[in-house]
Amino acid sequence: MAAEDAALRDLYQQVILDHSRHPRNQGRLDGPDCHHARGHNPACGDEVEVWLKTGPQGQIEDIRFEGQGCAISQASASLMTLALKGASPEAARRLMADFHALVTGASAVGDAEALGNLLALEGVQKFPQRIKCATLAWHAAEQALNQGTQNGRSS
Amino acid sequence: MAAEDAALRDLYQQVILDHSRHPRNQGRLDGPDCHHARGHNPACGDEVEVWLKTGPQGQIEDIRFEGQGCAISQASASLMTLALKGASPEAARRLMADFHALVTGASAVGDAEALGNLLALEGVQKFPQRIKCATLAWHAAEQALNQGTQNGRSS
Amino acid sequence: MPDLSHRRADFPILHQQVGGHPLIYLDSAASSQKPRQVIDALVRYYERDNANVHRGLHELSNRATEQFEAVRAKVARFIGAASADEVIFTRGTTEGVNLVAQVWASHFLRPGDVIVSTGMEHHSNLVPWQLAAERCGAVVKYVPVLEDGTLDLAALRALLEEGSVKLLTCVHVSNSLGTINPVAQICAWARALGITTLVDGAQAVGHMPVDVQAIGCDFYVFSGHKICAPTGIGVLYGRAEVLANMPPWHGGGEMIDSVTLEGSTYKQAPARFEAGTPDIAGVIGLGAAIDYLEGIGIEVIHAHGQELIQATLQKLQTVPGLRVLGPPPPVQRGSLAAFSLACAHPHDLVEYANTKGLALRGGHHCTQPLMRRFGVVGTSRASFYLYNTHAEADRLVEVLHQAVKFFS
Amino acid sequence: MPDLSHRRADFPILHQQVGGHPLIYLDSAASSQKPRQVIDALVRYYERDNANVHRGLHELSNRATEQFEAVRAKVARFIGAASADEVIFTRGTTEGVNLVAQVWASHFLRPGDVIVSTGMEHHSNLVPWQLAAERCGAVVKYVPVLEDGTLDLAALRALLEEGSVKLLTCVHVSNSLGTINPVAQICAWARALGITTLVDGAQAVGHMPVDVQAIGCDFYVFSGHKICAPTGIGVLYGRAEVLANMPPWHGGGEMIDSVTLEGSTYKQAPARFEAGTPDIAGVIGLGAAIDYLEGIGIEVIHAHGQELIQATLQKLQTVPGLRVLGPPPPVQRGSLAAFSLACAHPHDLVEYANTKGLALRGGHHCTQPLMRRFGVVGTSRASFYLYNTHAEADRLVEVLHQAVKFFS
Ligand SMILES: Cc1ncc(COP(=O)(O)O)c(C=O)c1O
Ligand SMILES: Cc1ncc(COP(=O)(O)O)c(C=O)c1O
Repeated sequence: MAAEDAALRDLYQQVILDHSRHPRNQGRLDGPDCHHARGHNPACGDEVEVWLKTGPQGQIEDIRFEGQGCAISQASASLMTLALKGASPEAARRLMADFHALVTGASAVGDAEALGNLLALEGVQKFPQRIKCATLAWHAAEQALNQGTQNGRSS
Repeated sequence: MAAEDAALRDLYQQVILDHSRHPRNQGRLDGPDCHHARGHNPACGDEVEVWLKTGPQGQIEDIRFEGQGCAISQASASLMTLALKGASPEAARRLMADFHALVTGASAVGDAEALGNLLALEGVQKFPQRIKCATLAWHAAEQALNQGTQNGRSS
Repeated sequence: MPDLSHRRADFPILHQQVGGHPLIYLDSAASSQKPRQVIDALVRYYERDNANVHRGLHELSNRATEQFEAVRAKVARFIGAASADEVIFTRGTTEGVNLVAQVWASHFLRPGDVIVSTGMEHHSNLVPWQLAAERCGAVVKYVPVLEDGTLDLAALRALLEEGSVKLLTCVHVSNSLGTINPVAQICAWARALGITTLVDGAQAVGHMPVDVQAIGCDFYVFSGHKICAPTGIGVLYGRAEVLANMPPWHGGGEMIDSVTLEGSTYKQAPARFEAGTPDIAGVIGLGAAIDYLEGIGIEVIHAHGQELIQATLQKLQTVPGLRVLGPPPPVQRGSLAAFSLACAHPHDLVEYANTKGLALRGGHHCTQPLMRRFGVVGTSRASFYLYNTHAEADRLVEVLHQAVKFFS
Repeated sequence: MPDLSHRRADFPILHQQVGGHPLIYLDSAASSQKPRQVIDALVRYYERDNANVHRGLHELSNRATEQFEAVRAKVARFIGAASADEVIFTRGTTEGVNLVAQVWASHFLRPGDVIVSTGMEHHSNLVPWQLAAERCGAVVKYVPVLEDGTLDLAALRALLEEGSVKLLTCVHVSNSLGTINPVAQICAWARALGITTLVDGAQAVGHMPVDVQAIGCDFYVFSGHKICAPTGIGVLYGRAEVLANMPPWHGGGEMIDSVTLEGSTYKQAPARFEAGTPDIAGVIGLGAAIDYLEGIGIEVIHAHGQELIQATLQKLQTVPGLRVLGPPPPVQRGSLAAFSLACAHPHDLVEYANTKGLALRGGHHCTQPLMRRFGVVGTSRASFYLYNTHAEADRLVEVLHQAVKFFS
């Protein structure tokens, strides 16, 4: 395998191609305690919408997404829904911060284990232009969560 | 004398320095058959105004100018008044065309003798940026003459 | 077909490796590469002649001014303008459109007036008119794009004849479809109805012969950076009669006649619309670029581009799940093709191609409404210029086949 | 005094003869010369990295974008901005002023509002406000210039306190007088009254340390071509809070968030104000110029300019009939001197000097009202930069003596 294929395989790991082809938790949520936000990347026009239902303690009871985008953004959204489902607001915010650290390489990941399959997105670090793709759904989820817990932006 | 001084002496011949220091026919004209126009060089802000009194056959009975400017524009205006005084409209227009030919070098001068002392301004040819200075008063005179003879622009 | 492959030696940037492969630059519609001759002209200017223009009397300033104004005359000749005074230097197409959309529109548009535009405009020839319409209370109406990527000319005529239309704006060659619009015909219709016209020539100039008088438009805009010239320089052509009735745009040095604290008077075009120190070196570079292109011959460049794109369109048909936007072969089109691939998003495809040394562009190409019209979020685009070869086109098709395998 | 003479080797253009004499370039206030390092940066960019920015995913586009945005951060640091998002790239000072005079003024000025300007502004910071005032029904009032070339600060305060003042605009260093205005003090007065401020730093940046936060202005503008950078590039600094409330300017690529035929939404600053392909190479060159200047040290350049101009002012006193405008020595001033000579009009003097190899500028220097204030049609101006020497200043004085003989 040529060197560039190795780099490509790093970016497009099998789990990513799988999730981009068969995204999990697509769709919308409706009803009380359902929160919704939209992520938009003006550079390419891609859009992801996230719906999120919070429980009495603010935990994420259900989460869905819709939208179009590249393999990275679709896989990231799909894997995100799996990782966030059931998480408490605190755990969700920790995961969001860790995911950001993972794809930007800007800081150390706190709890790599919690990221699980999301670790497959580490390859994005070597493709800085793609960080926006990987984080598109996450920004929407964060906004929706903030609406759900009504405590402003987590950082 | 160094080469650049020769070029300078070509541009600033004694007659030019003389007329720039002591311009002839400065002042204004007033009354019927008096026509007035203004020349302006936006690059340097210099301005020359020309007054011209025409006789029954349209001949230039008197001509005066006012304004500020460089040695070239002042001398040119002063020498112009001397050359144009008494000229018929046709002779005046021929002189204007010849003067233009002289300083631009764009075409041949028809009647060099008629230009007389104005020939001292031939050096301007080698300083294209100064053509506007040399012709400033002439454009005003042409306009004023056109008003006097009311036959539009001569070319 | 004209063989221009020896010209590749003029472009230093092409001779490099990207990701271990020879660079294949297929993004000239976004910005072209620069030949040695243009780079040298910039260096020569800065090393020998650099000074501010118009305001000086010293040697360097005279030299700079002379070269600067000579390019204005050269541009006029290059695009068939009647006079150098009809050539206004801008930063590029976008600035040219905005100048007209601000100055002309503010002066001539009244509430209820109509601007006719098309569904295939670049954002740079779309958003300025939306902003102008908002300011003036005018309305923008759009000519639909047909399935084959051409304009609905019957609808265009009907729109023009509805009345109240003051301006028609239209792209000459679409940067997403490749469509070459019949701008001379369109401008003739508009002219007969007294409608002012602007043509966006960003993808036409330097690729095919352009004659603004033959087109019969009032305004024509293009960018230098797309035709081998430096970044930061472009041209707005304006017909003399139209420019003569336009108030000034920016205030500042160069454009004034006389200034007092109480008020000021202004020069005529082109100076009137060129306030401040211009991009002098950019203008010099534009002149060198025009010399370079004319040295090859615009007709030759055009023929080369036609051959290359038509051959490429044929080959692209072999790629499974690939759909090309725009007129089907053998209709003449700009030397570019935007396409979507069933199995891969443009971002992924461009990323993939990049690891093979290919520079493609992916996204909406600043034509979001057009993408929506064709039901895609974006496309990948390959665009050619004089330095591209058939071998490069073949390699593109090969890499697309590989990508299909990778992503399916 | 810092000896910078070894830096002359960096400027290829300086090593030539004009009219049989070594060129002495004394026109840097109009446009500076470019060091090898800046020219090389341009060549390197075009030979290795050239591509359109922001819209690409391929290697060249990524490189170009990265370098382009790195310069934005560099400029922010260079002028003490709080964030790179406060740096908007323009063609130059003139475009920066016009952007504010169009966008900010159209949005915030109401009939009867007052703009306070001064009697020593460059046309580029004067005419745009006259045009804006005309459009908005506002009034421009001018702070008088005192006989010593300084602003009448008492009159300025009084004007500010008259009420209805919405904007104050003021040059940092006058290009005709050399006067260094106390802009931090002036902006503090304005800020206390809720008045928005713009400072024209065309003659300040690159000559002396500039810190926009220390000055406390809302807008600050300058041109790259005056500080060793290429032509065609400049900067508008805008304080984040002020930019956040401004509507867009030009429409087009890069500045949009999303576009539909019905209407569009826009990005935040700086992208919001940078429609279309920017002068990418110009930005790269600006970055190289800042590196070059900081490599020497702005403090060092400032000290060198001060020494040179003060020494020159002393020597100019020996020339019969010569009158220098602006603050008398030893008051600090920009490293330039505009003067009139009783026996020779500026045109004649500049022409004369040119035959001796000296590049001076003659005329109104785009400050016609100021010329009128001092009762002159124009002046001749010598302006220095880091590459000028005491020997050159001496030669200037010598040539002036000769000119007096020639023209008297
Ligand atoms: C058709 C068309 N119009 C306008 C533009 C805008 O040109 P620029 O970004 O050089 O201003 C482009 C290129 O991006 C284009 O292809
Ligand atoms: C004080 C001042 N302001 C504005 C300008 C205009 O700058 P530019 O022509 O680069 O836009 C200049 C220089 O000409 C200047 O000296």
